[in-house]
Amino acid sequence: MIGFLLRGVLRDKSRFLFPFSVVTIGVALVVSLVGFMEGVFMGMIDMTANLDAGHLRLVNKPFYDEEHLRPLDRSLAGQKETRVWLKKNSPEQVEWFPRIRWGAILDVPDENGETLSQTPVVGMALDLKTKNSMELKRMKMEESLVSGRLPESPNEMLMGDQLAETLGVGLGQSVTVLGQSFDGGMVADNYKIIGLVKFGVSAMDKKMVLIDISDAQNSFYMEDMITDWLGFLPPQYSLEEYEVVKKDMQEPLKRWIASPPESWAKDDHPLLLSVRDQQNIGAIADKFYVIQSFVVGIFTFLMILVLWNAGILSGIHRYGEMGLRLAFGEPHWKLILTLGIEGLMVGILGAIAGSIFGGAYTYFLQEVGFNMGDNFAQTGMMINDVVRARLTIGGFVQAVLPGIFASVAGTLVASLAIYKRSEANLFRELEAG
Amino acid sequence: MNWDIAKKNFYRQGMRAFLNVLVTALSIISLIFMLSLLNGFQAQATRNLVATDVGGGHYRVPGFDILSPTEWEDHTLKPDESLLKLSDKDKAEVLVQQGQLYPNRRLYPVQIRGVSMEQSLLSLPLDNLKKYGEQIEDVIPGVVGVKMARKAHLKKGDILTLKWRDKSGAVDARDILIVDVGDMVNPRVDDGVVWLRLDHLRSMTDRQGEVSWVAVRNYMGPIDGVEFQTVEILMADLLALLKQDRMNSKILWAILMILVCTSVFNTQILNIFKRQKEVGTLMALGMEPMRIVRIFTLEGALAAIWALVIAALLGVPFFIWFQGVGFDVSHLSEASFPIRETIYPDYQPKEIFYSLLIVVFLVVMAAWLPVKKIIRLDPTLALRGRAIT
Amino acid sequence: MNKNLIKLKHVSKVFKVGEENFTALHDVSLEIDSGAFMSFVGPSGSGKTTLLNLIGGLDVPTTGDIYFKEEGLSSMSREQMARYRRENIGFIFQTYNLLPVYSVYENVLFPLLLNGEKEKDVQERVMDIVTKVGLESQAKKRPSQLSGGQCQRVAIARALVKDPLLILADEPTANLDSENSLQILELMRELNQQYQAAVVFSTHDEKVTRYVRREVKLEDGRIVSDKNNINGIA
Amino acid sequence: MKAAFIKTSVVLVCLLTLVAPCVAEEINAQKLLEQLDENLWANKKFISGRLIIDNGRKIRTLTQDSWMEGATRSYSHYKSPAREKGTKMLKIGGKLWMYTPRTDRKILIAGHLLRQSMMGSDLSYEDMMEDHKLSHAYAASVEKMEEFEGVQCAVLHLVAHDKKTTYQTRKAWVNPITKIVLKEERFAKSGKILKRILYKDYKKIEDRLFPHTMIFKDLLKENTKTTYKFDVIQFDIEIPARYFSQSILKR
Repeated sequence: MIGFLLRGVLRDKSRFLFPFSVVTIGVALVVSLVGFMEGVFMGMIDMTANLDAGHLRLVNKPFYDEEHLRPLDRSLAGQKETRVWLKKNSPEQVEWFPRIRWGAILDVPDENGETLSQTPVVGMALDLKTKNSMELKRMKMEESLVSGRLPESPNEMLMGDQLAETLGVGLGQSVTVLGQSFDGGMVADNYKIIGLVKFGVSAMDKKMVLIDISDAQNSFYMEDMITDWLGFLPPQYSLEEYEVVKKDMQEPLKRWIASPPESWAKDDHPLLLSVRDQQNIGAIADKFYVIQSFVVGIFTFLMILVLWNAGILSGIHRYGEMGLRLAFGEPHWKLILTLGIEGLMVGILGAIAGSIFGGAYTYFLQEVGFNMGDNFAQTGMMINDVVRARLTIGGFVQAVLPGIFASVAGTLVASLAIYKRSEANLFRELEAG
Repeated sequence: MNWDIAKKNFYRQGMRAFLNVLVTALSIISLIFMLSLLNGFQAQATRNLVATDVGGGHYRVPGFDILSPTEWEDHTLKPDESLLKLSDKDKAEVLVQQGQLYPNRRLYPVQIRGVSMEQSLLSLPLDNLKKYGEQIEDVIPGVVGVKMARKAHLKKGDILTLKWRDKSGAVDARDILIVDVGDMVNPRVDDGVVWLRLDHLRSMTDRQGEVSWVAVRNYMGPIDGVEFQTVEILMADLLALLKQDRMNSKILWAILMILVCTSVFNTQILNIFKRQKEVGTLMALGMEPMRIVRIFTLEGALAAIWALVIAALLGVPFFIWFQGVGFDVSHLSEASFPIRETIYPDYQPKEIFYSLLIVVFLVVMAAWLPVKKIIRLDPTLALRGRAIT
Repeated sequence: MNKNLIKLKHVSKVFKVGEENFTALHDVSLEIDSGAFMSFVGPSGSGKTTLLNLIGGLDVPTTGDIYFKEEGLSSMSREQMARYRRENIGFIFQTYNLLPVYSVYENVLFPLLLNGEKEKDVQERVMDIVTKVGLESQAKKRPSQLSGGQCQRVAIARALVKDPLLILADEPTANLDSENSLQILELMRELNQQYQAAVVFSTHDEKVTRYVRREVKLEDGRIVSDKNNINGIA
Repeated sequence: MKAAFIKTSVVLVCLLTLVAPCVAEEINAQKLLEQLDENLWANKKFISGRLIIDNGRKIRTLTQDSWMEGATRSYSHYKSPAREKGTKMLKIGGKLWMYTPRTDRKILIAGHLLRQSMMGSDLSYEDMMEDHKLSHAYAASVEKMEEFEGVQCAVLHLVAHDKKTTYQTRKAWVNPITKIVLKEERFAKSGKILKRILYKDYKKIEDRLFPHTMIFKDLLKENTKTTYKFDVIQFDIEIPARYFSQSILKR
């Protein structure tokens, strides 16, 4: 029966093509739309998470309180022990990466090694040397590299391209980091600029340098110490799920603090934060989802409307057929049932096609993005210059379900018109048509 | 008569016509809303920036860069006479210096910003500073913003040490009394900023008569020794961001309009399909095909016209209500936007007019495209309902 | 009177059906006088509807010429054709083809408005003719509320109201029962006499042929006979 | 390096040593300062000492050798801990350079960097950069007599002549009998106290009483202090000329 119906549906252009294309377009639009909105929003969240906040973040409270100073003397000791603890007390999907946020003065020498200029920089240290590490992927290191390469040897540095331009330094040049070590001692260490990066985040491209975490620990004398642990969940986890993980970890954390490792200073007190807790992302996220569901709602509504029209249209095309089938003795309800099934089939086919088109387009936007660089060049905010869409399961669900529903609902609403017609009328129209 | 027949036909569609209208109306409302909210946002952000910092632009000491604190001390001067003779409501002298605050005896680098107490160009919550005299008594009165107070754990009445350098480079430090924690509205003059009386800051740093910039109400033309920075330059980052937001919301809206137009287009196709006999009849009665197209287009356009009416009926009360309630964006002020807790949409008649024009145009186009083929319709086939299949 | 209203000279009409050509009319020449009351008779597919459509300016011949009062229709633009129909021709269809959104009165009024009349100027005239077709009491009803016979009366009124020189009626009685058919024919005869409008039917209805004064028989697109009907009731 | 602290202390110590015969009744503070400078800065000195820096969370100890000539030249060489070993600081006139073997570079300490804490201590690089004789930089007067750690001290009030002098006022607690300084305070222009230095463990070296411990405290910060202990002090030694040339700033 289904196969029979399907054959009918596929052969009849007017019965199939129009509603099919409407569902396809509708689903494709919603997939792209949700992808676009998610992309803009999650792009911001992820940018913040990847570069700065993590999905989860374990940080020493004394450090967090004075983050603006980047007080390395408030770092958390016991890196190895902490790693073990984190592994043990968090779900296994969470990957933890150590980071060091530091700040220092960068001394640029002239060709004689005399100080040419000095400028304060913001520094981040992370694992840059493990090939193909998630950390590199997360930071999109390879893609962000404008020239040069990633660090391989000790004391190699990546520099924001705009910063390099301001300082007038280039690849291969050696610069000296002047700062304070963990215990307040003086740090002076040479780094060779081996790569220029452009994250598209002006705040970073203008101010930031990146070094490997082992180099940082070496330079700043932070043996077995870091300032931050960033925890990342796989992409399919939502913002809400970060909260759950965070909540589940609070109890063990309390116990841990109650009997702290020996390496900790007496006022050390690790805090566990989620990305929501930082930079007010929680409130922004809440509002975003309200707006998103509102937009998707309007879309679904519109799609039903369009499909309703399409249903009526195909219904009219088929008055004759309907009359004939009624004449053959098919009851009304069965007629409507088959129409419903046809609607479902068109809906499913349309949803598949729409998912493919919308998905492909969204994928394209996700991979390529479209550059709004000029607008952001000077904003200095944590927003990416390139807006990318994001393909999510949620996006498909939000598009496919309404698409199929709209198709069925549209057909059924339209079929009510047929239901109301008498056999005789349908027959006459069969003759006339 | 075209109008009459179009109208009657339009109403005959019943529910579907209404839903088309409703959706179009909602699209119109959402467009106006989005744009107005952004306007409101921009207007408020601009107003706040202008009111707290930018004024009508700055006459700045050349080379002064707010992002290079270590160089602030090297970029001050005594402003030109022509600036000084401006009235206090047309100018505000501002001196910015680097300092170190010691809340809980931990170092906190701050921007010390002195502004003249007489000025009324900038509106800042510095009333409590005005009560103090020109001479510094035993403590320096200072005001910090809410955000700064939270970050540095300060409250009204706190006394803590402020350290700075005077013009000669001598180190100086005194106790500062937080006489008020004010709502600065603009995070840029809140975060990491300690506000002092200009006369106090000048005497503290031994910079009598000096400024980092003079904010003015109106551009005065070029003045020797200082360079003018326009409001646009001073607000460049915010304006760029808003441009981005506008673009994003336009993309959303464009997609929405595509669907609206698809719906109207689709309705029209249905219309001519269902009514081709009628079209044939009208032709037989001697109506010119162009006129039939006009009627059908008009029918489709009625969706737009009614949408305008519905949008007005639903939208106006909504907008009025919203104007009273506002949109809570307290989260944004955390994220360094110069915005208060609530923004109110700013409805701009011209913009709304153009938006409506676009909507009507698009809908009319969507109504016209499918019916324009009526011109080429064979009346004999149309009469038999076989012209379009 | 008796002057040629319509003149067809060697008119042929060829339709493309799929890949093949179908000749609906073969070299038809014919004249229709003012005030005629005549019919085209023939089996289904004999070309009578095509002939009516050509005369009515709804279609154009493949070859040959049609003249309306010596004026060639083939040289007219679409707009001029529309004007020609509007001013001179009244159509009556088998399926009535009333405008569903309008009342009886409005449907009849419609052609006058198309001709640029003001409603208040012609109100009386419209009501007159509505009364004449016996629908005075139904004037405010919509077509969907009327019976078939009543609908056809409206169509007649609509065709007549603008005082056309020619009324083309394509199987006007096909959808009606005998009684209604007779009433309609009777009505048309009366009106033909009263208004002096030529009426051309296409039909295969015996009842109709009994009424007309002239009967043109068509077969396979050719005129096979053209004779005056001295027995015609008219 | 450490020249500054030493200088300050030595100035005061020498001052006291010299003026000791004059006794306490009629102390000409300004004259004492001048005599002190004359005596002090003529000297070439060598000091080997330990710098103990307590930042409130951790205590670090650095050892260094310093050579000084007058007020304007000094050269310090760090010997431990391992990571500071080989770090050199050279002051010539108004300029300060640092050399670290790790970077193998000489870095000019200037501008903003000068105000930063030196080696995490309670002293800034700027504190070290003082190159004025005290008697030139300050006008001295006896403020009062006050007991400090059981000793009746003259409290000298020093006021800077030049507005550019970092600390516009200082106070020194001087034992008028032993002619040693026990405590010094440095003030902001406003008179707010910023730093306190305690001088302890006075021992006699070549007829001079010289402190072997100095404790510096930045009073704006909490729980921090820097202790300087002198293990070897030599006066009037020969200093190789290359010590005060930039060429020393290499491995």
